[in-house]
Amino acid sequence: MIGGGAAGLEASSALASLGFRVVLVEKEDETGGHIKNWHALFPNRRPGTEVLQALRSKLSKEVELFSGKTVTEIKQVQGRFEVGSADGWKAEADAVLLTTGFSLFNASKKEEYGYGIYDNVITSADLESAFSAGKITMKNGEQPKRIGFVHCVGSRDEKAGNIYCSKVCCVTAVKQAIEVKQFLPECEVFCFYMDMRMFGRHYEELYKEAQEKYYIQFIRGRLSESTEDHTGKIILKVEDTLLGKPLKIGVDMLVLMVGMESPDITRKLGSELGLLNDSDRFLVSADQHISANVSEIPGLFFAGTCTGPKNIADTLADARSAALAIAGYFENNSNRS
Amino acid sequence: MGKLYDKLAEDVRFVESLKACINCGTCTAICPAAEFYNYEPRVIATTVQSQDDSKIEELLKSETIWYCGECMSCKTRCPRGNAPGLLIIALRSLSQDLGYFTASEKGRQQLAIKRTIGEWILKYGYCVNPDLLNPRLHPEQGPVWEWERDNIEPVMEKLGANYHGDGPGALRRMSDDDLEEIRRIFDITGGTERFDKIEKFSETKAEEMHLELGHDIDSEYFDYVYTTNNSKHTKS
Amino acid sequence: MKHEGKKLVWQEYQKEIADDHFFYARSCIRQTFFPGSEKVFTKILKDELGKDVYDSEHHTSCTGIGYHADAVPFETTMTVVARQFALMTEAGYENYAASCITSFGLYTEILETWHHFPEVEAKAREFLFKATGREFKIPKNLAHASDIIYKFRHEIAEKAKYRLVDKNTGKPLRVVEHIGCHYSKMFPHKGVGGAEYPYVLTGMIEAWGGEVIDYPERRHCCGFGFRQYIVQANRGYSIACSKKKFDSMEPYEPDMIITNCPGCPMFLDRWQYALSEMEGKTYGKNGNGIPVFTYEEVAGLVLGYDPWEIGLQVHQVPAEPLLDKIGIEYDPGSKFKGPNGEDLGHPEAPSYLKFYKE
Amino acid sequence: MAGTVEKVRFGFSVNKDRQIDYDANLKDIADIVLKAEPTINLCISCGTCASTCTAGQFTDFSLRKMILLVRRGETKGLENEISKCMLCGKCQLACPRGVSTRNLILQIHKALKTGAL
Repeated sequence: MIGGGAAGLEASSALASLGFRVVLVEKEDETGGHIKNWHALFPNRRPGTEVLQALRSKLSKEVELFSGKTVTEIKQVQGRFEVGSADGWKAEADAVLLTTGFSLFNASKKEEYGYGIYDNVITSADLESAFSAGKITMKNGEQPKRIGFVHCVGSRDEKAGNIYCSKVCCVTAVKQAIEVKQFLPECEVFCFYMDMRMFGRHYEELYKEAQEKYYIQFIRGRLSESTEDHTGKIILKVEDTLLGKPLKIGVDMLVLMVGMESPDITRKLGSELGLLNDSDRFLVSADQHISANVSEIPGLFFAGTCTGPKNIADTLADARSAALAIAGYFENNSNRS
Repeated sequence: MGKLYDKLAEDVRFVESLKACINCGTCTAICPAAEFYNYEPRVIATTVQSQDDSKIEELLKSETIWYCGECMSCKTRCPRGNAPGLLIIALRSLSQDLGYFTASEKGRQQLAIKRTIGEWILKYGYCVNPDLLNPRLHPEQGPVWEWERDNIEPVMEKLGANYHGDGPGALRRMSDDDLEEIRRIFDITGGTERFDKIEKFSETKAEEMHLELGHDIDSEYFDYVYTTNNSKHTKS
Repeated sequence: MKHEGKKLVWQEYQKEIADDHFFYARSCIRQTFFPGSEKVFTKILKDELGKDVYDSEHHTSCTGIGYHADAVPFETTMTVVARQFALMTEAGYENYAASCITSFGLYTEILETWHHFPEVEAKAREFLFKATGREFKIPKNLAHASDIIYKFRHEIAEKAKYRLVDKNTGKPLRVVEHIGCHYSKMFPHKGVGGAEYPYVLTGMIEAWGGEVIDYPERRHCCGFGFRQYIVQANRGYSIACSKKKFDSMEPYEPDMIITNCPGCPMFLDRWQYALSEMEGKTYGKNGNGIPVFTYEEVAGLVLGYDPWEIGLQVHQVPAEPLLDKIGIEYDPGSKFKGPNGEDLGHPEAPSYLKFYKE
Repeated sequence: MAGTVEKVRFGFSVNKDRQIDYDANLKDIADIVLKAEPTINLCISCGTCASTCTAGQFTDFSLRKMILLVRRGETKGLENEISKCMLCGKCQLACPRGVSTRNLILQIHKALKTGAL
């Protein structure tokens, strides 16, 4: 297993329970991937740690965990795989599952939004950290009286190099908007969206709750630019497309809903193995519908967001599906020999 | 797909400017014309995208397509790499080709533009020249400009211009050979044809309005298109 | 505001600017309203920096204003531009330096179009040959004149007699930089610093001692809008755009505005006058306006050139308060004098905007 | 400057800005309406109300737009707009989010008439 996030943890425990010996390699010191940085999860705002603990607790001793190892090399040697890390660690395997996940879009690439330039422009990930720290304040230490959320930052945007939808940002924005209101009931919250893609169970209900209980306002228009005025306020320019008029609004804090990207490491490992990247740079499955976890290389499998944006539930289901695919692969191989 | 849409699609500006608009409003949000005219570049893009010829014809005859200032701020921001500002150029070209521009107050102004900037290029080799910027037509240029015009030769000499002189330099007199080359380029590339069409269709309109078209900037129709503003173009 | 963040963006947009041997193309608006700026540009390049600048008598307007006012078709404009390139090629030059931003944007756009549609380039070549018998090479380097001054900003700073600093307090002057829309909004990678935080003027201001103001409507167009100014009936749009910018920059109390586009300084200058007449409103202190300069004029000022030799007297918003703040020596009495000191009278004083006759 | 007399005839005046200046706009009407009919918060601007609206067939009346204009504080001229509604209530039947549209219109009307303006 290359990557100890949600997919890696779930597939490891599933394969171990099927009787396989599993080696799990994680680049960071701890497993958990992005979940460990996420204060609460949509749609029910349960703590991220709760899910993470459940995933970690399922790991049995059949799973050998190597953390702090960044895999830099996967080689095929006589039907087996040799996996190596930068610091010289090596392992051999009969099958490899790539669970390398996603990286967050670098918001400073949307220059006109001012991330890294204007003090009170932050990302959705920064806001999760603020929730974890229990403190939402502006640079000057004061509490914001108005916050704007910008959907589709680095998603559905050719200019940012990503034409695809990252799927989870809309519902994350709604979740975070509600959390802000719970934290700072007096704060006004605005979401700037193009389409509300509430695709999962209870997501639409969450959206309704945001409107009904928390008076969060949704304005249909993509942010064109933000600037800072002489008082430090962030001035936004959007079109209120449902009114057909340009709109200017000042906020104390701007939250950019950063999308998912295929991480560099996936593309590096993938290209060395001769795997295909799609135009969206995520890995290409043998068949998107029928064998989503199977690669073009026998013995090499995919799970989780390395094949495109997914939420946690879908990632975990994908991981278990990958475990079955791997089990099936060994079953077939042993039958043949 | 309609005939007008097909005609637009022949224009390289069109090909460069419209690739599946998603109606996000990024262009309108940043558009100066959307602030100061009843105008939305987003709506232009969706209207053309509909490929509905009756709607496109309406657009070609409308005031709407003449509001854009071609600053191209929209091009920087569009998440689909579109440029409504370039689309406008294609629409305005077609509107003039078909003579639809005289149907709108703002479109009719093309005559004033042709008879100033357009003809000045052929006469002076440049789009503007101090000789042409008459304080009567440009009161906003202020008293300093008036003084400068009254003392144009010594002022230009002091500022290092080669005003009406031979050889290189600012405001030099262009040689007849150079101007002849520019005229030939206009003849061959459709520039002259565009000018002729503007005159021809304006003539029909001027007759209809019982205004004298004349041949220069001192005519009833020129004065009419240059100064008329029905005040319905902006927020009241 | 984090300056470091902007620096990171600037690093993304470095462009190649030729070092010497420029074919210089003049601007319709610049030579009409601020011919002194074009004089300063060639003087700095030739006399201060020892560069070779070729000033062709045969080149013309690129027709850009006509094109963007939709009276000139694209094919015509492309062919006139091709002729400019031919003149450059015939003169033995490869580095094209445009005085005008609209031209620079148009050249960039045309080269881009030719790159993507080679048949369009072929057609332009055919048209040019038919009309003039000329042929051309595509410039090796295309720069706006402000790119070139930017490139040599430190050399200019070394030779400078003055700095953009308040002589009494020693504090940097607060400067608004205004970039012509067609400089990089269409092709961010063709402009120094890109489209969102262009560095071309900021670099000069920083090198010469000033401090740049980042105000909300910084990226807004001055309002020229081609047909929106040319036709009198449309000028309400044009002035409204500039007004929006003035209202937005006013709280920062700017000492001056620097521009790199030929039209913008004229509009930002004249509209302050028109607004003062229409509304009695002035944007500087004590009835003064905010003086507006071309980058060439500012370069000339820091190099110690005489303000009246570079043309500051033809601005409607007087520059004197700024000259005094920097401590620039000048003769108030020769402001409206002719080249040989002859008396040319003086303009009338506006109703509200302060006027310095001598 | 009060009492300024234009001495130069320019032949044009400064165009008015149609950008919604949210911070400058008063939200007094919105505040009243939000309290009086909180289901306004449930609107998702789907346009079902406007498409079913009888008044909308014959005039440019649109409740969908009306709601947004109130929320943005763009209330100039709205009183005339809202009088185009005949209170037939078809929109209330059609709304997928359960917005109490009929009462909402009444409350907007009332607020515009008696509001804090």
